[in-house]
Amino acid sequence: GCSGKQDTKAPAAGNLMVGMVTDAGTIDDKSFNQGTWEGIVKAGKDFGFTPKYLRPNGTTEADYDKEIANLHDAGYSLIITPGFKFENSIFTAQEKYADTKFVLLDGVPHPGNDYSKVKVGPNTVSINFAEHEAGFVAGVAAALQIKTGEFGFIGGMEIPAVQRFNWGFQQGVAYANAKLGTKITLKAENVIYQGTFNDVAAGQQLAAQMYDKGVNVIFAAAGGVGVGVINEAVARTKAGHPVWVIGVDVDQYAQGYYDTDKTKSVILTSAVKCVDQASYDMVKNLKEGTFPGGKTLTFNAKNNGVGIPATNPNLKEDVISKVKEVFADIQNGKITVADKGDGLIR
Amino acid sequence: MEYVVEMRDIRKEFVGIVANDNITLTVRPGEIHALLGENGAGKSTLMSILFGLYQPDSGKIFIRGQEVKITNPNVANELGIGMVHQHFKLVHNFTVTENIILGLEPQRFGTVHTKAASARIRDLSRHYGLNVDPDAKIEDVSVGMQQRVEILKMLYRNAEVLIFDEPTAVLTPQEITELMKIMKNLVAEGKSIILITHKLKEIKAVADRCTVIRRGKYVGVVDVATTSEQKMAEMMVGRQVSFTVPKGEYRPGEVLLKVEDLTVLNHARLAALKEFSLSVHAGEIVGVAGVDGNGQTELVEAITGLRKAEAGHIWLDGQEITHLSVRQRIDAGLAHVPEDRQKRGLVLDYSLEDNIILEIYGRKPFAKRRLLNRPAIRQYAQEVMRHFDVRSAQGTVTAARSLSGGNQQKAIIGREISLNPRVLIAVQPTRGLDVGSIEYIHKRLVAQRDAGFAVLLVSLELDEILNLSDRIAVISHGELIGTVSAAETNEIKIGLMMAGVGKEGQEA
Amino acid sequence: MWVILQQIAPYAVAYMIPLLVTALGGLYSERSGVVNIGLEGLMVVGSFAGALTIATLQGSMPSEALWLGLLAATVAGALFSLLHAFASISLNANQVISGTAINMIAGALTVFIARNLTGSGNIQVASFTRFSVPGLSDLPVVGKLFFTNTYPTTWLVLFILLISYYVLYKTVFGLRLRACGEHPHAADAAGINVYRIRYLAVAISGALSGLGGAIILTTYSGEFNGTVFGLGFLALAALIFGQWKPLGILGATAFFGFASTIANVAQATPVLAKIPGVILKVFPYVITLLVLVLFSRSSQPPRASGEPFEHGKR
Amino acid sequence: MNFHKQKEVITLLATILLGLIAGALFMLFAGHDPLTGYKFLFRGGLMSLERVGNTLATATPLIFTGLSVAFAFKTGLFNIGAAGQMLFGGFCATAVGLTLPLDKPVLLLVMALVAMLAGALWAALPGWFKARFNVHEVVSTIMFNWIAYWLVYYFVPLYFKGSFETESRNIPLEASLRTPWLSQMFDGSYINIGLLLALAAVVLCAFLLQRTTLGFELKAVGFNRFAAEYAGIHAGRSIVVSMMLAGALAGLGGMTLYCGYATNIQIGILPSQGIDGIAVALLGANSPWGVLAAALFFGTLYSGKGFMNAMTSIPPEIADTIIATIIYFAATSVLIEKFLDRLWRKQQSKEGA
Ligand SMILES: Nc1ncnc2c1ncn2[C@@H]1O[C@H](COP(=O)(O)OP(=O)(O)OP(=O)(O)O)[C@@H](O)[C@H]1O
Ligand SMILES: Nc1ncnc2c1ncn2[C@@H]1O[C@H](COP(=O)(O)OP(=O)(O)OP(=O)(O)O)[C@@H](O)[C@H]1O
Ligand SMILES: [Mg+2]
Ligand SMILES: [Mg+2]
Repeated sequence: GCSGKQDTKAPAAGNLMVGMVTDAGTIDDKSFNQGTWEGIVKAGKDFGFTPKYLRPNGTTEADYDKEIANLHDAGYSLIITPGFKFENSIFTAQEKYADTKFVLLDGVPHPGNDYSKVKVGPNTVSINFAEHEAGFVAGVAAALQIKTGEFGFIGGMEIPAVQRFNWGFQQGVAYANAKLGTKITLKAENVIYQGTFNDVAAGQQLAAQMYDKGVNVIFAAAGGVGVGVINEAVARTKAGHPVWVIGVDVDQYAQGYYDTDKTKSVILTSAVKCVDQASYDMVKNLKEGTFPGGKTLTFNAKNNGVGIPATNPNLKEDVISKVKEVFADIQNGKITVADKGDGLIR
Repeated sequence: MEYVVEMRDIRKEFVGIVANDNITLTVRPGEIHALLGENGAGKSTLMSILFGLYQPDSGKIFIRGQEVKITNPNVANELGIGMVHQHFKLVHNFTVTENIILGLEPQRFGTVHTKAASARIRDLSRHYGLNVDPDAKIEDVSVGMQQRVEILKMLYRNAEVLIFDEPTAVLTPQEITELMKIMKNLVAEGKSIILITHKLKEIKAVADRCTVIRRGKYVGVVDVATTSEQKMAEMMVGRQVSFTVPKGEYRPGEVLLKVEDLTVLNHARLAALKEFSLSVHAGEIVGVAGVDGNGQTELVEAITGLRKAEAGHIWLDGQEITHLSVRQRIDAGLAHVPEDRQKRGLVLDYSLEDNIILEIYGRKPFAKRRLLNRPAIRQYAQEVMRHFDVRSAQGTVTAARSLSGGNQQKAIIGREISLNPRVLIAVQPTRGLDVGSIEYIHKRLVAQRDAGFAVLLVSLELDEILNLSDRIAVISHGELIGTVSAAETNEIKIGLMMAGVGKEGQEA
Repeated sequence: MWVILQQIAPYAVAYMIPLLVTALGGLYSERSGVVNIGLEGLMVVGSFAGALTIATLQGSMPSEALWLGLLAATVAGALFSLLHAFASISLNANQVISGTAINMIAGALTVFIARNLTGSGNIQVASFTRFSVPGLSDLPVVGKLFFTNTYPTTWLVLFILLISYYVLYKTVFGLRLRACGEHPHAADAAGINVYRIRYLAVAISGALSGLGGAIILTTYSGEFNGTVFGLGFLALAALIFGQWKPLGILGATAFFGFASTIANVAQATPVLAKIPGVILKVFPYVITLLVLVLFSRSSQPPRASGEPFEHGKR
Repeated sequence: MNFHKQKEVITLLATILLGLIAGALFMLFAGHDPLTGYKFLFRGGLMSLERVGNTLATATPLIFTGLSVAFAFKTGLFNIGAAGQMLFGGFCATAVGLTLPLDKPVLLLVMALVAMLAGALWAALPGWFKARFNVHEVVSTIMFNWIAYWLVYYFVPLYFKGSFETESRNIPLEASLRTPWLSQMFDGSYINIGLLLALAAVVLCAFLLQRTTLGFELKAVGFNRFAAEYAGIHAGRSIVVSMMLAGALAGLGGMTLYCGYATNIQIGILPSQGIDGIAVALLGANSPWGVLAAALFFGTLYSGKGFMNAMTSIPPEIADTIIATIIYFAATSVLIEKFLDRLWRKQQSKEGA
């Protein structure tokens, strides 16, 4: 999990102005936007400022530009934007507003479609996540817990971050089968991108199809579609046919409660990327004068920037300790997880 | 109790117009009381007040001697007043029974209990000789039958005072006779009837007394038996009326409009006009007589191009126009005064001038290269308005909507005649107009004939047909029953033919 | 194919039910002579009121909260629809415009309030538990199709369908309501208060739409976020597709339910995966258009639907 | 100005004022200061040249969809399908822009033509269904919206995939409606020559409706289809033509959205400007100039609300709420008119006395 050194409390001083522009979806999407925002909110508590988020009118570059300009004109000095869709906007904004700091999560600033002209300005930090490593670990953990069974994957739209989760997941399952003695099948027909991040009904229907065909565990990296998947799993588990979901982005355990006491959940584990950690760290760095402007950071296993939550009642002790070993192997380079889909299903 | 209904000094004002100006009406028990007045005189308004649809601004109403406030139709019902409206108020896809019980439905466990009701309706129908099937759907029965449903509606509600608002306008002479018999039955049973009609003959035939109103004002009440038709007409209009129009000599020329074996389908895709043939010569007015809904609309729409001809041919001035568009027919010399001036004849939201060029806006000089030429349009419109005495508040830019009915109709007639048509089709050209306007429009139609053009006159008013036409074609159930010379026929003969009896006397 | 149908049936039904109840709402309104294009907005209002109620109560009374949420949604929908009723019945405003305004107000206002209450536009709530109807679910054929994995709300809505059929065609209120939609002046002359009937009908349409929105919330969506994904408009289409008749609407919504579910799960179903996704996705819309093209000529919308009524005018 | 014209303008202003007052009440209820809110709302839309440019750019597609809806309305049709028409038109324009290697002026011309044709096609079918088969255009245009949505959804990744599955490649500079001179004039705003097209469209629509025989025919059909048919105007054809013109306007609006305001086309989104166009048309009383004014007003609100949100804690949805309330007041403007009538009559009787 995200186990950075969050306990260092800086003295509340100065008025830090930190703002965020959300990507498509709302601030409490239980994943990307929310994670980023929670990091900022926590920083706000720790460092004594009131953060602000703006939700753009649409998802075009112009809409993003507008909200960035609004935050800038309102005096915000650090603007955090989650999502590759901000790449072009940050590319222009970092020059236009040289007095403002930018953090771009999940992308690199560049003009148009031209990735040969990537430029991270001196006032910008670009942060990427090794989602494939998170997917890998989650895959291994789930495989170890289930041992024999069938897995599935439901993605939202086919964008790089989601793809990397998927690819890592497939490698993780394969690794567990090959090296750890599990017998998990992952059929091509059960690896699916639903195509939106908000069609709850479709998420539920797809999940139902997979569960009906004998899938026990679905890895849902799909925003609102994932909500549908979890709803379906909860419904089935409540009805006495337990099935599992692997959550995404943040620890989604609390999304999957199926008992009235809210202790038991269908979330077997979650493939976590520490966006909250990333946004928190950047605020902290700025506060402390160590803002790594101009750098491209990668949050991966090595720096504990991705992984699975440290605890989950659904995972047995031995599974957890075994996963720890695997995770360590990734950290020390014994296992490398490819961030490409070559040779994999989709 | 001298009067069952007593309306004293009733006044009702609508925005800008006093529809009833201190009118008094008294009805005795067991009498048929006629209410006579021009169109727009305020008859329907007065009856709507009696029936509770409107509230009078001032005046008093007594029913059986008791002063009452009739705040809505339910109160009227309770007082035993029923009304058959000028336009039937029947739900087309309900059964007869459902229509009759609407508003006071018998219930059982919350459901509508139609069985008992339809039995009672059957009884009533038999008792008064109405011959109505309680389970038939309204859309499936004839207009005459619908009227009898309206009558049953009143009887079902135990009405003692029955109001008939122009009940005969939609009936054949035979159905009218039938209706009068029914009315007599009703008064014989002790009911009282208020009868609105424009037809003096009908008043003469059934009514005991007659109240005359003019332009919203009370003129007087007369004993029908001792008053002549001429006298009543003068009371109604306020001056001497001539019932005839001076016409030039009848000198028919070449055939200008020829219809041959025309078959036309109606909305329900049934043949509404069956192998119909007719020709109209230059210099003559041919009247088409028939009960409403017997194929007149389809005939006119087929000739004007608004409806497809299923079979048969139409010639205009020697040119076959069967498959031409509406516009091409207009350009070929056809003009049409439509039946419903507000639905078809005018774009009410357009100005008067735009309405006057409604068919010719694309012609020079009104348009050049598809751009409208306002000055030319305005000048033309002014001329038409001057010629045809169209009066409006703001000249040519007045919205057609704000014109009075008569002026609307005059504008249409002016527009059509100004097209210089070879053939003019006029459908119900004087419906809803007062006598002055009627006289004027009749003169214009005759002038068109005298100038050597053809006029096809379709009307439900037999008097109008008989007065204006040179020849009369009678239509029934979509078939031509026969064509007769106006000079050699009369209302009774035509009426028989309208009922489908051929001119030779046999069933057609 | 049969297996697929069996598998998707519960989900197709779950998708269809909110559509069905909303279209039934539209039926009341249109049959009384008022076009209600604001169904979408009324569903949003229902979803919002339901979410708010459930979120507030689910801590203290978890078992009743959901039902109270549905109740709140019904009431809220009915109240909100009075805006439409006022404009289109009392003021004789253009009914389509008024309905559009309803849609816009609902979308904006609910999210505005939600934002003020929760800081974001979303409210998440628990869902109903599915169950298989004891006994019936073992029936051959239909058991698996219709009695397995059902939501309680499904039976509620089917019950409403039955009641609606009864109300519209058997009761005094239904007779009067239909008369108002066909010939309000006839109803007026029969002493029926056309305004009152129409107000009631619009309020019922609001109540049922609100319920529809809340059913989406408490079955498959689980959160309020200011939209019902265009289902209100689809319900309107189903109403016309279903020829303004309860059973027709049942058929139309069932068609939408199954067609869209098939399109959604096609990817995960080898037989269907061969068909290009775009074809499956546009299928329901194209079929609807086809059906409308085939039947609109002969279709009989309530005659006075969309026409303002003025007491006493002839 | 006669009383009726005056009444129209006063009603419009009163409607807006009431909407703003309602918005203020909502703000008060939610515990915010409305004056501050409005101050920042309008400053957000107008306080700098760049922001004015952005406001104009935001208004540009709204002018088109507003005209589209208004035009159809004039002829008695309710075009709820502007969204689909603009999506399809914009998609086809983008496709051309990404495919044809032409010089900027020629390319833009071709794209505009294609956008109009595509939008026209997308509206012509519902129009034809209405004219020929009596299919209600509200339902059919909604269906066409979704069909356009799914076509774009599948064809963009298939043929024009950009960096990601979810969007097309960025259009080249030659295919963009943005021009350096205009952007510079407005301090680097993303205003584009779509605005000029929109202004031209306003003038053309006004001219078409008021001065041409075509406008005469279309309006006649809109006011009274039966009378138009009686006068020899082909009502069915007019309905199709009018829908096509409405669709062409929306299609062109789509081009200004995807090739001017935006730089590529994204899948999975039905442009909100389609529905907003209804609001614009309603507020603008369906007159082209009214549409222009309404679109500029809405543009200001849309473009200013983010700044208000940044400066205060008022949720930006207040702008949508205000717009929605204004539309409701527009729908119920009978009340305002009645009130004005009464005032007028009172005044007259005073003058008479
Ligand atoms: N609701 C109304 N609003 C305004 N004016 C009205 C209304 N109803 C009737 N009028 C006007 O009041 C006058 C009297 O109308 P009314 O219908 O009572 O005449 P009528 O004698 O029944 O005529 P007809 O012979 O045509 O039936 C007419 O000038 C008519 O235009
Ligand atoms: N709906 C209306 N809106 C505005 N003015 C109206 C309306 N109906 C009637 N009027 C006005 O009321 C007056 C009387 O109308 P009505 O149709 O009864 O005329 P009329 O007395 O029958 O005259 P005419 O002999 O021309 O038919 C006219 O001046 C007309 O302009
Ligand atoms: Mg009358
Ligand atoms: Mg008159």
